Amino acid sequence: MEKRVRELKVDYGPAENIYWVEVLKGLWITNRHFMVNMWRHILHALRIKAEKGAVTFQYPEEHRPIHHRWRGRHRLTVKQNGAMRCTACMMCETICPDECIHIVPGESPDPNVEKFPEEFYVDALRCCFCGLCAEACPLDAIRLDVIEPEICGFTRDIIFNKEFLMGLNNDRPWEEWYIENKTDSKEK
Amino acid sequence: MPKIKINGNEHEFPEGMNVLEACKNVGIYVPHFCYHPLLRTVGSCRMCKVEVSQNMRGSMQSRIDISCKVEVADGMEIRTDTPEVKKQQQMTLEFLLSNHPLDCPVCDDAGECELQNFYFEFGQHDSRMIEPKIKNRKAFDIGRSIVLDNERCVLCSRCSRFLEEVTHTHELGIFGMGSAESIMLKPGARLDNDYAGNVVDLCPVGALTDKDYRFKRRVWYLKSTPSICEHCARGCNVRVDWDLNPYHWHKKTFQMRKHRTEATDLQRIQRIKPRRNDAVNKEWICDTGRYGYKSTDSADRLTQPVINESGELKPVEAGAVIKAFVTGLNSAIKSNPGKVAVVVSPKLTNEEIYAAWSLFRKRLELPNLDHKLPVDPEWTGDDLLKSADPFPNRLGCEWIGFVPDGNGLGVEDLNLAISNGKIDTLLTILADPREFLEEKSLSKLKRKFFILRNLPEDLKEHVDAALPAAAWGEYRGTFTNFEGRIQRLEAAFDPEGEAQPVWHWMIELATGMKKSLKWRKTEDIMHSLSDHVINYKNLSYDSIGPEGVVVGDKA
Amino acid sequence: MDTFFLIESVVKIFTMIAAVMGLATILTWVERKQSAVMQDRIGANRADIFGIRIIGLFQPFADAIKMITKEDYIPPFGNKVLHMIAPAIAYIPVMLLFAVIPMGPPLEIGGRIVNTQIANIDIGLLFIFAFGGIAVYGAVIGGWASNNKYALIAAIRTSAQMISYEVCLGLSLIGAIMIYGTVDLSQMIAEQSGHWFGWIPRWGIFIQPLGALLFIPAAIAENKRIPFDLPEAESEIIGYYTEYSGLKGGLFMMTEFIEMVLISALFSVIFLGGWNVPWLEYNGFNFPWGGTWTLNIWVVKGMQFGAYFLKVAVLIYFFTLVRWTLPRFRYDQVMRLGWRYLFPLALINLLITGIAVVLFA
Amino acid sequence: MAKEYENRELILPTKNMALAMGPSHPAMHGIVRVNAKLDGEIVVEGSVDIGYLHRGFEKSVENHTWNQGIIYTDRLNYVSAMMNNVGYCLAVEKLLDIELPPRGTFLRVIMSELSRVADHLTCVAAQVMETGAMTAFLYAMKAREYVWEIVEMACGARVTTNWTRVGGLMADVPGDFVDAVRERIPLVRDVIDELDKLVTKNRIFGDRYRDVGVMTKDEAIAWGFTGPCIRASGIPFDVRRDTPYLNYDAFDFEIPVGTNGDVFDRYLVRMFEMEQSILIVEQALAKLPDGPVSVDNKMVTLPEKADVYGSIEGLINQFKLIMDGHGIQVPPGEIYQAVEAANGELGFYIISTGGDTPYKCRCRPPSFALTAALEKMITGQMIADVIPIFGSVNMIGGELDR
Amino acid sequence: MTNEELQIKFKERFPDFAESCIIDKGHIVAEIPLEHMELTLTTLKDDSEFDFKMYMDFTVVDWMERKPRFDLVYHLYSVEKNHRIRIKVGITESQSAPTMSGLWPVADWHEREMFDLYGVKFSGHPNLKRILLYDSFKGHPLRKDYPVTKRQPRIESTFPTRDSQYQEKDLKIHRGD
Repeated sequence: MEKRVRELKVDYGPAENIYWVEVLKGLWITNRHFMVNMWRHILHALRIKAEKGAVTFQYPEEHRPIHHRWRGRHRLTVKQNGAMRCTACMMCETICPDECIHIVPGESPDPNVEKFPEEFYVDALRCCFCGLCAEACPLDAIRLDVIEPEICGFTRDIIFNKEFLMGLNNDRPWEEWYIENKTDSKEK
Repeated sequence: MPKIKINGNEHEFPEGMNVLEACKNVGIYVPHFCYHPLLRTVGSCRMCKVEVSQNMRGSMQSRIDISCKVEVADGMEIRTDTPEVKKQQQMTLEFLLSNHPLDCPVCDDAGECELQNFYFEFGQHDSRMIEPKIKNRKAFDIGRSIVLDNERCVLCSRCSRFLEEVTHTHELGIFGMGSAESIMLKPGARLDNDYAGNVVDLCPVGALTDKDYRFKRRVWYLKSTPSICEHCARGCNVRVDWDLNPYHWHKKTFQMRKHRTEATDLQRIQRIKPRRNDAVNKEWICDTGRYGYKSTDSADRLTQPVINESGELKPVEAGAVIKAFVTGLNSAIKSNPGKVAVVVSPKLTNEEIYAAWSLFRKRLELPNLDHKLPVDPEWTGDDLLKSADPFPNRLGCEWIGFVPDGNGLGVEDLNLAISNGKIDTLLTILADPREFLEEKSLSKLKRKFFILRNLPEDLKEHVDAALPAAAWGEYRGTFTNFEGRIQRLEAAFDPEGEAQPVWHWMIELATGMKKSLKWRKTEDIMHSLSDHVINYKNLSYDSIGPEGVVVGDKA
Repeated sequence: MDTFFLIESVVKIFTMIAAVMGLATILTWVERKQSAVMQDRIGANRADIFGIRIIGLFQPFADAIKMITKEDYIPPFGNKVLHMIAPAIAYIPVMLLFAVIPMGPPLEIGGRIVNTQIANIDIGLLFIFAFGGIAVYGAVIGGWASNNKYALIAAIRTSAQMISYEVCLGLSLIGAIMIYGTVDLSQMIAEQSGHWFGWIPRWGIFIQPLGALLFIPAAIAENKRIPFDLPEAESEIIGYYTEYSGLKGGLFMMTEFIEMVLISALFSVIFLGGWNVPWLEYNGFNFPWGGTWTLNIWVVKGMQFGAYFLKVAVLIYFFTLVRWTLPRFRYDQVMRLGWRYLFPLALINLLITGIAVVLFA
Repeated sequence: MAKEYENRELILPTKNMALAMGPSHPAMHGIVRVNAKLDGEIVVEGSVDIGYLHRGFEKSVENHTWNQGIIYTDRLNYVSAMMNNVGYCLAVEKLLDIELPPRGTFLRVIMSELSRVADHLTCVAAQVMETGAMTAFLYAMKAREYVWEIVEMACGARVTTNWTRVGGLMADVPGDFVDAVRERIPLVRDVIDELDKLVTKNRIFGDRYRDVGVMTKDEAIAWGFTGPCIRASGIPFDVRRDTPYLNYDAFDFEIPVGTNGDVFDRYLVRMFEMEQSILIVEQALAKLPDGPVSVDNKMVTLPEKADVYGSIEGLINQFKLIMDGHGIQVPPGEIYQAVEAANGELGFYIISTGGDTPYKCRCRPPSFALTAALEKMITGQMIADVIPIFGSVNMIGGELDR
Repeated sequence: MTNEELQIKFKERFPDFAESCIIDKGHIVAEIPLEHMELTLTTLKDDSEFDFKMYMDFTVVDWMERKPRFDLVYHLYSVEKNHRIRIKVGITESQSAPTMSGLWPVADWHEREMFDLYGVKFSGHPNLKRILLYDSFKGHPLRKDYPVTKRQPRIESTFPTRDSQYQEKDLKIHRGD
């Protein structure tokens, strides 16, 4: 299609030049927002209407609705018998641009499975949550579908290990795991 | 010499060459599984199909044929790019893949697997297989170092041909018919010969895998450096496959956390693979060379200069050890240069030997220099590759002249000389003194200096001062093999800790003794070496090609 | 000086301080909450006592605790003494001004007329001008003593801006003074009671519309709030109190809120009739259409107190609305506005008022 | 302005004051420093320091595979990351000589234009906020949130999108995507209208923005301006029309130009462009075809997950595309691909020497030229003008410093 | 103007390096020897036939083994005529290129950037110093022989008050050893 050009020009007339007209118009907009929101807040507080007067979310109590495609934290999926799906093929480690995944492969104790990861680390602070690992996985073993926005609670030293990444399936809070792990390493 | 046309272009090839090789020579790669240039041609995989047009009974007739079995003939026309050829290759590949298990995630061969490469390059078909795949034996232990997986096998028979034609040991064979056909051990046999590891290299897919490398690292992580095996005088051409990544992870990121501390994780060399050199080792290496890399990162590796302080070895800075070396040697030489013995191992490269020779013979004029370490009685050579001499550079030592002076003492005289008190100072380079000295003469020595790669626990009591030497894979240089062939080895990675190549320590030592050796890198030493030693005349790193050069009176 | 007067004065002083400080504290909450609601947010509501939050009303207390416990940083190369006293210089004159601001209608207690001003002096407005002029020193000295380039620029801007706008502020009120014929604030309110034609309240805004219109920008400029917050201008120069922390920084902020109460009160006193409610007289409502609604005298007084408070509250709401809606001027634009527009307009206003006073008086 | 003070030396001997604004300064976002020499309120001399956010974009991309490079482009202009994704992938696709199926192209257009809306909203909002009007800023942020919700729906993340792949997209958009966009467009429009009413005619804004940071036509060209800034100077240069890419030829939209080249014109251009972008999105939504979003080429696109889990062919394909040294094999060659990003021409100059990693990947950041001209624009202005000028060039640190 | 017309014009105007002017994937590419660079670029800018008034992009390519080692790559654009050209100039490590900051003011920063990242020197540049990296940075990171994993200490503190021991410690922490 042809290139259409439009010249923009805004000239101020006397109404604009005396400040007060446009200032009051602007004030009217913000005032209207205040009044409407206040009304909604009151209705919400009185439990008359469910919607509230603000577009923000009060984070810890109230979570933003997240689309199901959300790329959150990693987890390792398990088979029906509870064993991990991962076979340490290193696809995720290979494609990871941040080198945040480290896998130590080994011979599986299960005779039906040849190879499995003896250790599976995800350095969550290196991770950029690009989702390439889930895309690369040939076995649907790693996913980024844990909807849990916070990753660092009170520390910046977070490396998830295999048990934790699998343990997410039974909803164990990560702090618990972290405290266990931390005391572990202290003793050693 | 027959002239043939390949994809329209005319070329000339020697008589008897097959079409596959001919295509390879002009840069057209024909996919193949079973064909191997060093083995008998069987034509079992049917992958290398090309269109062959030949004058038969007066008219050009074209057919699709396997290129490995067709010899070039005058007037032949080959096409590798017709749709029919493509289709045939694709269909062959589809057949081969129809029963192939979904094993790429666990297969060690993924990344250098010909099935993968050919699928990507020649196949690219969609799967049509809906029947269940045939199950077969998996992860079957067939020998000291080999694991067999029959499901992945494409029955190319390279392995059994190798065992028949090269080693003549006949451990593997093909049994069964139809879909039950599979590679198996012959009854009562186990794949335990000295060259068993080669079947892994030969296997184009992941059916035969190496226990030593099993699940260790993925192939595509490895970086390769060409090198020369140091385990016998043959000087087989090898490739060092190494990866520093897990090493760094464990050293840096995970040292604070619980992690496996097994030595395998900290190994930098992951595996050794042969390089093709028809003049030396064709494409085979023995298992001694293949699995002999582990001392580079073994637990007893000496990574820091150590000095004996009141009966205890303490890691110190290199300067302190050099100083100890210098004062010890100087005082011994001042009293009598004949009281000092220097023994080097013929594992040193030509450059290192020359550096040591320049210091001890040319500058210090010591009479008692020798390299003739006794050969381990357990070592036996064979007529395929393994030489009777387990040292890679004995000829180089002789040529450079690291031998006793006219009336100097050799290694075999040392025991007697020490007990007589004729010798009280010993410097050995890369050699364990207990190989040639008795325990009592070792303890009788006044000064004992060592330059070592590995310091075993039970040698520590005898050490006065020791410098760490770079291990195999950490330095570059040249070896002279038993037939006078000079070959280059390259450094794969930096030396561990404070270790340095021997020539570097020689230069430091010379500086400490005020005898200047002015070299900066191995090229400089090679330069002086070619100037001063007759056999190495006009030699430089560039003139040593990938196959090496034979020099001296052997040429 | 009798005992009653002493008691009365002490009670008034403490009431005033409590009222002003309380109002200023609540204003920090109001400012946050009002801006939040304007901006479709919820606003600060995290501070709680035993889990009770009451829409963030504890936030000012949390702020106070934070300010008290914060490190009181004194820049090492500045003038320490001046740096220390600058917040006080800013804060004290503003507090002093409330001595002449009436809190409500005079009460009759025990037969005595009790004025709700702390000091019922005749020169109320002049007092305000005089002490309001001192407030500029706080900002200037604070900015200068910090030995910070940003603070210095801010200090210079403060002095220029406040001195300029004090002129407009004064001139915009002189019209009202001429009409009321007094500078006593209670007297001015009293002048504004009653109606013209029985319908229109005799508020200052109706006879001094231009004066009121000029008073608002001048007052905001004196208050150093957007759109005249050049001395602060957070995103340009961080403000004259860049180097202040803890309680001293808090005093500067508090001053701002107190000043806002002050100008609201002043505006309602001079232009909105103070505590006057249309048609409300001492005995109740006397509507112009003839109806009356008799009320108890205390109810009337309560309504007048309420009206006064309401006027101040609405003005504060208005000023906050302005502060969060408008951008700030540039330095030269502020000066141009002050000297080229507001100042001549104020003079014209004065001229017209003078003529009118001469003609109709 | 400066004329009024020309003879100051005669009256009072004065010294200029050096003032370092940034990097820790509220308006400098922590990523740039303006070293100003002040004569009173006037900037006599200004210089700009950058590099506080330098991450080695080029070196990183050179050391990663083609698809891994996309995540680094996310971080260039992190407000409209999808446009960077699109630009990079277009360049690589040109080297590979492949063309996207129509649905993929349309989706790229839709998301690019929505990103442009988000970026312009951010720029206008920040510009307004830095002159003191907080409420307008938050209204714009609210609208940007609507856009980012759509972005999240398409790719699962809001800022670091990593949405495109060489030869297609990460995945097709979910089924409710079109409805969601249609639902949010009026909301965004409302906010833009509101912003317009609050700002455009208000004289306080006008005074702050007019005749500030003026770049004439010739200056704008000489300083390499592109995007809204060059259009504000009166030159209708738009990569979407002048060197068309994707299928922008199929859409009808207007190119706004300003008259003075000052901050106010840049604001007007951005406001008008948001309207046009929404128009393009509406046109694209109406025409959005069905079909695949990625090219059907086993050498480039990852196979379907069902194939990977169920057949050896798919598994091999997956492995070959991911393993180091195998991957997507881009033929040797070089390409310069420009796209009209929110700030101007975003060019990717990519050199391939064959193999699975780029040999060189130069990014031509639009902000770079604009920030280079900042020195010129602020000289002679007042210190308070530095802020709107700086806001109007919309310097994004990730893009500037790479 | 179409690419082909521009190519013909370029060849007419600069017959010395006419054969180097090719069309590659829709772009006109021309290679120019270093000594002719200044004159050529000036002509390209000032000649109304070419009218390359806009200095779109400038970068350097490091071809490690090749001689000369670097390529200066200019992308020029004409706003009036809407055409683009890519100019390549080979340069060795020791040579220095003439600065273009006199012709296009924006070249100032572009050249500083390339000096910073590649170490290519520009003669006559008014302010040739590092722009993205800090002054004490050693080496030029975009050269192919600069290892990607190489680490350098951050800016060395110039404050005399700071204890040198702390510096040592900080550096160690940063390096990760």
